[in-house]
Amino acid sequence: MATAHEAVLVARPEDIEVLQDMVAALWDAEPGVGGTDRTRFEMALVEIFANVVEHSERAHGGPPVRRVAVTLTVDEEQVQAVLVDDGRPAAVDLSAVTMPDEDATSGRGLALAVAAVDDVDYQRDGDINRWTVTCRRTA
Amino acid sequence: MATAHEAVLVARPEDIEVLQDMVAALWDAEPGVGGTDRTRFEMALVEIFANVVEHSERAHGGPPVRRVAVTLTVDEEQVQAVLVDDGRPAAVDLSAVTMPDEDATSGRGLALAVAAVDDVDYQRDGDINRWTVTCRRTA
Amino acid sequence: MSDIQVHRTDHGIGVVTPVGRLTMVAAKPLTEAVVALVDQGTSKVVVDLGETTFIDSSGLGALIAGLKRCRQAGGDLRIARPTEQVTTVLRLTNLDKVLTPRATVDEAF
Amino acid sequence: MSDIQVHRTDHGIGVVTPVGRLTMVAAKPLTEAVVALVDQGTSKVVVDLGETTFIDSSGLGALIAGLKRCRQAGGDLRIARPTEQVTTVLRLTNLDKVLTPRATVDEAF
Ligand SMILES: Nc1ncnc2c1ncn2[C@@H]1O[C@H](COP(=O)(O)OP(=O)(O)O)[C@@H](O)[C@H]1O
Ligand SMILES: Nc1ncnc2c1ncn2[C@@H]1O[C@H](COP(=O)(O)OP(=O)(O)O)[C@@H](O)[C@H]1O
Repeated sequence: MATAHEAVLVARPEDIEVLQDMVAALWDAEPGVGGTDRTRFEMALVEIFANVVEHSERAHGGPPVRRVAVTLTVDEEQVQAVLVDDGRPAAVDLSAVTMPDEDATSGRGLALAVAAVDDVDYQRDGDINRWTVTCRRTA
Repeated sequence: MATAHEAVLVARPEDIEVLQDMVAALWDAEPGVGGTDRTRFEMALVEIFANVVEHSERAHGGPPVRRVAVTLTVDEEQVQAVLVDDGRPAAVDLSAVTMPDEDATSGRGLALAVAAVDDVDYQRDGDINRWTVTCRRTA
Repeated sequence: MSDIQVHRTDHGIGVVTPVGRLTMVAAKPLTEAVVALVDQGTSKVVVDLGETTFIDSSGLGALIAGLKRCRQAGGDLRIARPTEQVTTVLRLTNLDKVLTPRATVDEAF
Repeated sequence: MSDIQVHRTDHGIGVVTPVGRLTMVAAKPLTEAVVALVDQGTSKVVVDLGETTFIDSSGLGALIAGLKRCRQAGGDLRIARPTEQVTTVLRLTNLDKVLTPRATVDEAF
């Protein structure tokens, strides 16, 4: 049995709250997901959404009208999030992301997402960006 | 006949000046390089150096002690710059870099470098980053 | 969204308590609260994370920015009462050395 | 490094003249000069690029930031006397529509 929750958010900081409320609702619907998996999934998802927000702010500068379609799914194997937006391509190479030094005040977002879950994937697909966060369920 | 100019700069904004003085000295030594080629080479080189500076500031936060070895070469075919530093990998995909909207106040650096010259290449090579800017000489 | 509470102990230690989620939304107010304490002469600061339900990389960045400010002024910033999520994030970002959690606010200094 | 000169014309137009190279080093002072003019009530600003030997993406970002500030205040920011390098950069970054160069400072408004 699989559960899917969907929403369209706006690429702005305030909508991180909406996303996290959505995640809380997902756990209510799927109480079987373990605490560690919940934590690492939410951490990675928040970082990827924040990256879309921050990157779209940096790239466009104008008011944040860009939409992000979010789909969260849970099945027996894994918890997964797919984020789709229609902004510029993200010119980032996820396989090369590393954690900055202790004294850095930024730059940890993508590295934390990659460290937290089993897979973070980015694809440019025609005019859209698709980010996929996959967390395999542990016992 | 090929000319090579070398220097070790510090990854900090002030050293953009040193880099540009170095470029001016290169043109003095190679008066045959055309005006258009001079302009587009200098533009791309300044953007790549600035990206190293900005990225190392963002990633490390501490005082900018990172060094950048710069080699500028001119031969009959091309003008080339190689920048080597020992910082964290740059997790950037140059093939996916695009120009931001008109109203963006940042994010044009790499796109401008790519647009200005014939090739901009980034390689992680063991512990070092190597950026190569290549401008084929036009008549 | 996080609400940032600030007070000073009888021993002159600043205590900053972010309540709720500490993400991009609340990161700047947190740094500002620490900077304000240091500017007022309080450079030993404890961030009490006991009420912080979730922290992200922006929240960590704000803690590091606050830590730097405190140390510049001859003080320090320490964290207390981290939840399991905070502990996990500190480990994944290699920040558990520079931000070693204390069990209580009183033990921090 | 660029030196930023500022004056106001008899017609109440602000004229900002960056002298030398306009890169990361001078980008912030340029934006600040424009913001200061707007704050003092001068929201029509010409940036005279006749003495600007080189501009990079940071310099362009500063011009766009200044342009936004002027427009917010009901004015505008225009550029005059671009060198060939400036013209090339504007074309490569698709900014020649939003920052259309004028031949002289007087023609800008
Ligand atoms: N202009 C750039 N040049 C090289 N690498 C970059 C550039 N911009 C971003 N990166 C890479 O992207 C990552 C930063 O992403 P992120 O963690 O979201 O940082 P931040 O939180 O500061 O936005 C880093 O791994 C960095 O290597
Ligand atoms: N965290 C990130 N996520 C996605 N893309 C990023 C990230 N950071 C940087 N980029 C990409 O890197 C490029 C920005 O580099 P650059 O031109 O140096 O911008 P800036 O001048 O703002 O540093 C953009 O093309 C952007 O797509």
